Amino acid sequence: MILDRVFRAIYPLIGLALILAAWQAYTQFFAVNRIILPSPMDVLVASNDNFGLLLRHLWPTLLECVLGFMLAMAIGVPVAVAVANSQILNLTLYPVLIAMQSVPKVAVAPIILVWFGLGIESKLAIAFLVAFFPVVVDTATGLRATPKGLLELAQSLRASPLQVFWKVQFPSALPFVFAGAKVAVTLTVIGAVIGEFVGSNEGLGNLLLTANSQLNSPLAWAALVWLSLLGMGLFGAVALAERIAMPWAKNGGH
Amino acid sequence: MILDRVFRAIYPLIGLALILAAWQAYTQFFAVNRIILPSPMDVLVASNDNFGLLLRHLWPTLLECVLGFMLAMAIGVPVAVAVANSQILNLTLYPVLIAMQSVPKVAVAPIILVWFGLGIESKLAIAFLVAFFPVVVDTATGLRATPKGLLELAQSLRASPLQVFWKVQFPSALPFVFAGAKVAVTLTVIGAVIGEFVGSNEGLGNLLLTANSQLNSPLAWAALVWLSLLGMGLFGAVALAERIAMPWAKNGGH
Amino acid sequence: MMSKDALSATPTEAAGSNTVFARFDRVGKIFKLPGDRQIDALEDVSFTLGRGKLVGLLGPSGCGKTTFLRIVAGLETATYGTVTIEGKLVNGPHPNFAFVFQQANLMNWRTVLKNVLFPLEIRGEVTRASIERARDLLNLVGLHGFEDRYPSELSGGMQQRVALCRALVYDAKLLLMDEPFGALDELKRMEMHDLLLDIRLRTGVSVMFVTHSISEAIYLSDTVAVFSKRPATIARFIDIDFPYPRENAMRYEMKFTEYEHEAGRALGIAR
Amino acid sequence: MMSKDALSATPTEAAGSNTVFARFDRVGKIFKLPGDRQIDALEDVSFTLGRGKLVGLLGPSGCGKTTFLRIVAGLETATYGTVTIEGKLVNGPHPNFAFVFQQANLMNWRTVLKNVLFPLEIRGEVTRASIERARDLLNLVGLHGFEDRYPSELSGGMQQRVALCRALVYDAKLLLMDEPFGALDELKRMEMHDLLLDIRLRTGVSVMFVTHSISEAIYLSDTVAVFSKRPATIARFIDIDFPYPRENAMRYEMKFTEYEHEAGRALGIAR
Amino acid sequence: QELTKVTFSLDFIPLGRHAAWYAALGEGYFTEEGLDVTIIPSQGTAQVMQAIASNTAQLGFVDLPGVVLAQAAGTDIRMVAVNYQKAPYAIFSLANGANVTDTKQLEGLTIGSGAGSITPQVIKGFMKQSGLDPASLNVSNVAPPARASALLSGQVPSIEFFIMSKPGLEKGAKDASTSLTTFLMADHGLELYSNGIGASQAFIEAHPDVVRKFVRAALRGWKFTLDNPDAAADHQMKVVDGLSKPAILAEIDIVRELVVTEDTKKNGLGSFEASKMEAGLKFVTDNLAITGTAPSADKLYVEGFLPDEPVKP
Ligand SMILES: Nc1ncnc2c1ncn2[C@@H]1O[C@H](COP(=O)(O)OP(=O)(O)OP(=O)(O)O)[C@@H](O)[C@H]1O
Ligand SMILES: Nc1ncnc2c1ncn2[C@@H]1O[C@H](COP(=O)(O)OP(=O)(O)OP(=O)(O)O)[C@@H](O)[C@H]1O
Ligand SMILES: [Mg+2]
Ligand SMILES: [Mg+2]
Repeated sequence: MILDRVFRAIYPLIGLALILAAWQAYTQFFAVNRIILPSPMDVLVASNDNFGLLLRHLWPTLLECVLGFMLAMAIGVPVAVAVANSQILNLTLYPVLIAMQSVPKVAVAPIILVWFGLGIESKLAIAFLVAFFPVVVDTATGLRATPKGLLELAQSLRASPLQVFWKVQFPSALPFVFAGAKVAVTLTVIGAVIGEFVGSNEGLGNLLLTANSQLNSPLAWAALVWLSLLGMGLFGAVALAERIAMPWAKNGGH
Repeated sequence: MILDRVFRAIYPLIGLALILAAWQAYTQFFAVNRIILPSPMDVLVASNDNFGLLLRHLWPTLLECVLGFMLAMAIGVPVAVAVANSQILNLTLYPVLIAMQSVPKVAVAPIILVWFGLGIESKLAIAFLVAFFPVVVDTATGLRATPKGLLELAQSLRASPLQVFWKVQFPSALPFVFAGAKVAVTLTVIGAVIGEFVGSNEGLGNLLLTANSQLNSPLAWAALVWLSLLGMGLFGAVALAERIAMPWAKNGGH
Repeated sequence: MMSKDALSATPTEAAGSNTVFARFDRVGKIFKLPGDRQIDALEDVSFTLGRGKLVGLLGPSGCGKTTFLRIVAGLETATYGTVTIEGKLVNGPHPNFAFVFQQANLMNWRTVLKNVLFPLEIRGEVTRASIERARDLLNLVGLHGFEDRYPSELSGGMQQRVALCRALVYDAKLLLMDEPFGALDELKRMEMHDLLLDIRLRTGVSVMFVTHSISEAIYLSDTVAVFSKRPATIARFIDIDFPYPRENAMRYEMKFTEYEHEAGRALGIAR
Repeated sequence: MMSKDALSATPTEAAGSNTVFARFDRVGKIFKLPGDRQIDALEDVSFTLGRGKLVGLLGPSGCGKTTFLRIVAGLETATYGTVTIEGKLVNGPHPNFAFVFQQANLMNWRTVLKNVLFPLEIRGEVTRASIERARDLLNLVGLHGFEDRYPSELSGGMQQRVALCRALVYDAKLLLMDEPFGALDELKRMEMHDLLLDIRLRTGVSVMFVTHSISEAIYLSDTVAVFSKRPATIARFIDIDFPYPRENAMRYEMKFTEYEHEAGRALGIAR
Repeated sequence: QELTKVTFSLDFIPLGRHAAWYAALGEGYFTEEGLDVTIIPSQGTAQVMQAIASNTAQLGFVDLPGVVLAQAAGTDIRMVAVNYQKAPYAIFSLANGANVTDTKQLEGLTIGSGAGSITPQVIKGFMKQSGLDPASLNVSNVAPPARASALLSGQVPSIEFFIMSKPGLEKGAKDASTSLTTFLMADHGLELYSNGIGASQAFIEAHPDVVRKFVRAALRGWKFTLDNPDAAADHQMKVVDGLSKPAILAEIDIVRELVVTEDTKKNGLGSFEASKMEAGLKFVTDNLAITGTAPSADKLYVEGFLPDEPVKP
């Protein structure tokens, strides 16, 4: 058990170390211009020099991600239930969902700004839009994979649709709900950044854009790295929630 | 059966009609400025006037999507196999994957351009990057959900790892592979557009940007609508492939 | 032999009771297969089940026993014919039913105790007393100490016993069981028999159960119904003329062996 | 009574053969549970299985029969003790095994025929002849016409028969079966008995199978091994002194009833 | 004769303002110089600089502030010709809204601009230069695609764009039954060279003749465009999809204002003066947040690549 925990901490670090090593080697070996790709060292220095700045901009982005994710789950799961249980809703809703999904968010930003203004709402809207689809598709697939026997058991007990959902379909679909949640939570990072691109005065995405416009690549890449770490943290949180929520799946993990 | 097919055609149309109706009502009722949101009628007219143009730009985008999707599947599925079967690889690779996933593609586009040039390769790279993660997460989750008994059956027959994968895990995970594929294929549309934004002379994303820059909203929204339809078409193709690939899942569908 | 049901024009036979609990009238089921093919699973099954009676169903594998039970439970719709329970036409699951499926059908995310409590949760009847009852049942079927284990940690027979407890934990008026003791050793099986008879005596529940064990059917039932090959129809009713409570000793009586032979012949087993 | 195995210091008993096929030496299994708890499933199981012999395993539900069979198959590792097959220590599945699981364990995405052909595909032995053999087997177990159906369209007993065919379709040297006929009616069950004995006669396969039917164990086996309650160890070996091929009539012989009583006593059933 | 392959990066996706480059291509001026030119789009200053630094493009349409920043960031990109003699930074508002017509109105103004743009800093510099308090300007980050909507829907009272967006915005304002007010800072005293042809010092040193030929052909293209906007638009539309001719012509008309000045009438298109370069550098270093060390003025440009015979408009 203890060893297991050590492994869980060590291997991801190895993964990260591998990325860094490849990155350092590449910039060094090809003497890449800093403006195109700064070395990890440059980025580390920039990250250190601007620690306060980055931290200040981390919070709004984190908030957008978390709220956007919660919104995506809160709306995505019920939609998945509707879609999984009714063939008609399934056929009718999917075009709407796909339209929402496959439209480039940057392009619809104007109308989103008009609707939601320049505050956090517009970022939430975009984070939500980006994260929502995988939740629906994965959850719906999971719900549909509920063993027929268990549904019949619930049916034979005349469980209400809500009971069927909460006590049978949902727990049975949990691995897939979590798969959707994992994809979604990393997408909210992208969504938040897009939202900040579109209109915002704070957040790592905003900082990234500012640094980029000043051709301050090390700072821009520092923001990128922080965004990645944010993504990993959020993913890790969901994976942890999964382990806690599914004690019966011993080798659950991600 | 025939009725079923009619339903399958009618309900999505109802869904689309609903979007259009809401859109038309909104623009009409609030007398929205055409630059902010043109009415469906404006867009229809623009789409009709520029039909040849849109069609010409559809092909490169379609190609990018299809190839990017194939790439995402071709690489994502093996990665999922690695990750699902080895806890070590799982822990080591995930940070790398999440880093790739949660970094805003727009921001890393310059280095992608340096690596892949301005041709279709860079767009493929971005479409791939965007689509890849859901394939991995969903497929890995599906593979892990393979009934233990079937794995033991294969084990008792001393099936090779490749046989276990192809004959047991993969078919068993198919619903989830397809869930990942559906999310991925709609994401490739976004990926292709991002790629075209970053550097391209063709494609619907490029056209969208050009129209946008000229504040030619009807044409921009026409491009958006075409992109949505492209997304729906691609999604539909995957859903169809699913129905064909899984004849035993009678009410498979999406 | 059984008394004809006077109410019915078709040759139905009351399963040994004074008041009718359920009536099955020319129940039939045809499964449509792709390509215009079909499987006729049930054909014209007609009889009545008296209140508080215990009917054992025997029949060849694949003849349609499960299908019949599922139609009675409202989980499947008959292609033709009707099922009437307490005077009401069945067209979906109705209250106060309990179904023991052919597979244990446990929720792998719930512990043993929580699996047993599931029906009570659905019915909003989880109380300290009902939890106590669930624990008692688990003890009775020999699963003391396994309350907090997950189904994947149980043997096949243990899972089946959990499923049994789940059906017995609430007061159903009709208990439908599909090969409920199939995975148990003889000793456990006998214990379960006595448990079932005991519960039936105390609660007056009506029971229909499928089994492949002729002696089990005879030991437990008021009436044994033997199904024919597919499409299943009822080949023979055998009223079992032993009094309740039943004793293990009755298994060695001549009459018991005669019943066994009668059922065996109906099943086409030459002895 | 059986001859002691001279090679072993522990009291192992040969399952009735001249040449040894498999040897089990103080096999034990302890399942670790969360929170320092554990389940002792098997304890010191020792005996030898002669080549071409048929051993039936009886025992109370949850005692450890499935666990033992899984250890022999190399699907589970023993906590202590060793399994030796044809002189080789078992530490994983080895070739020429066939396992019939307690659950039918079919692939719902394959048709019945394709499910039966699965082992041949894995072993690269799909030929026109072997497909023919698969079809023949399906006919023998009474599934003619269901070759192209999916498992979800079959009854429980039909699924079990498919699983049986899947194990018989290739030439295994050792056949391990976990309650293979549990879901079949008596007639089908008898047909399966004769099918199994016939195959054993033709191929010389060694067989170990778990059953809860005392008479089935006696009818089929060279030796019946009765397991004790959990932790399972072997409570009793019963050599069955009937010649092969066996006749249905033997079921009514006095000796058969005596064996039944002996096994019943070992299982703790008072008759 | 073998043509030399050269890639030229625009500062943005191809729009009417870029007609001249396509005119040079279409009229065969580049071919006449022995060059095979590919024009690639980009998404702003940063990307042009990255394209040049990575040799994805050898030449680019770079702006002076961008060059200062790029050199501070460690590249050696310099300008060899200046096309936009006046900075195109404009502030748009609605006549019935903020209606910015005077520099003083910038004080306390809220403006929709981009975090991805240096313009806000230029505006602040301009305010300082004009004796106003730059801190009083409120900048709201609104991405370019959303900016017109933000103005027209009243989310922000003013926005910042290149002056070339004027025709499109005017149309939008008319739809909203109001009219657009345009405030071009260059008309109110902002002295800042903007875009021109740039390349890395390494390339300039290695291939001076290529640079010279490119500049000469490009300037001819500019002259052709100023003289024959219609034909230039046709050239561009042949290569670039999705552009409407009226839009191109409108942009060419606007660009004319930036390109044709007293200086260029005298010294020819693309010409520049060291003193103005120095003033530009000072403006940038004073007002833009620069990481790294700013270059000296003489490093911003290289003289001697303009045609011997000035191409006068
Ligand atoms: N994976 C596991 N984790 C923990 N305990 C287990 C596990 N598998 C089996 N057990 C325990 O081991 C014991 C023996 O189980 P096994 O399945 O071998 O019984 P069995 O003899 O086959 O019973 P049955 O006749 O009911 O199938 C049981 O008490 C069971 O709870
Ligand atoms: N969903 C289905 N689709 C098609 N055919 C089905 C379906 N369910 C059952 N059948 C067919 O109906 C027949 C009766 O099945 P049923 O499960 O009722 O048999 P059973 O009497 O319970 O058999 P067993 O004793 O083996 O469990 C079988 O031939 C089976 O193939
Ligand atoms: Mg059945
Ligand atoms: Mg078992």
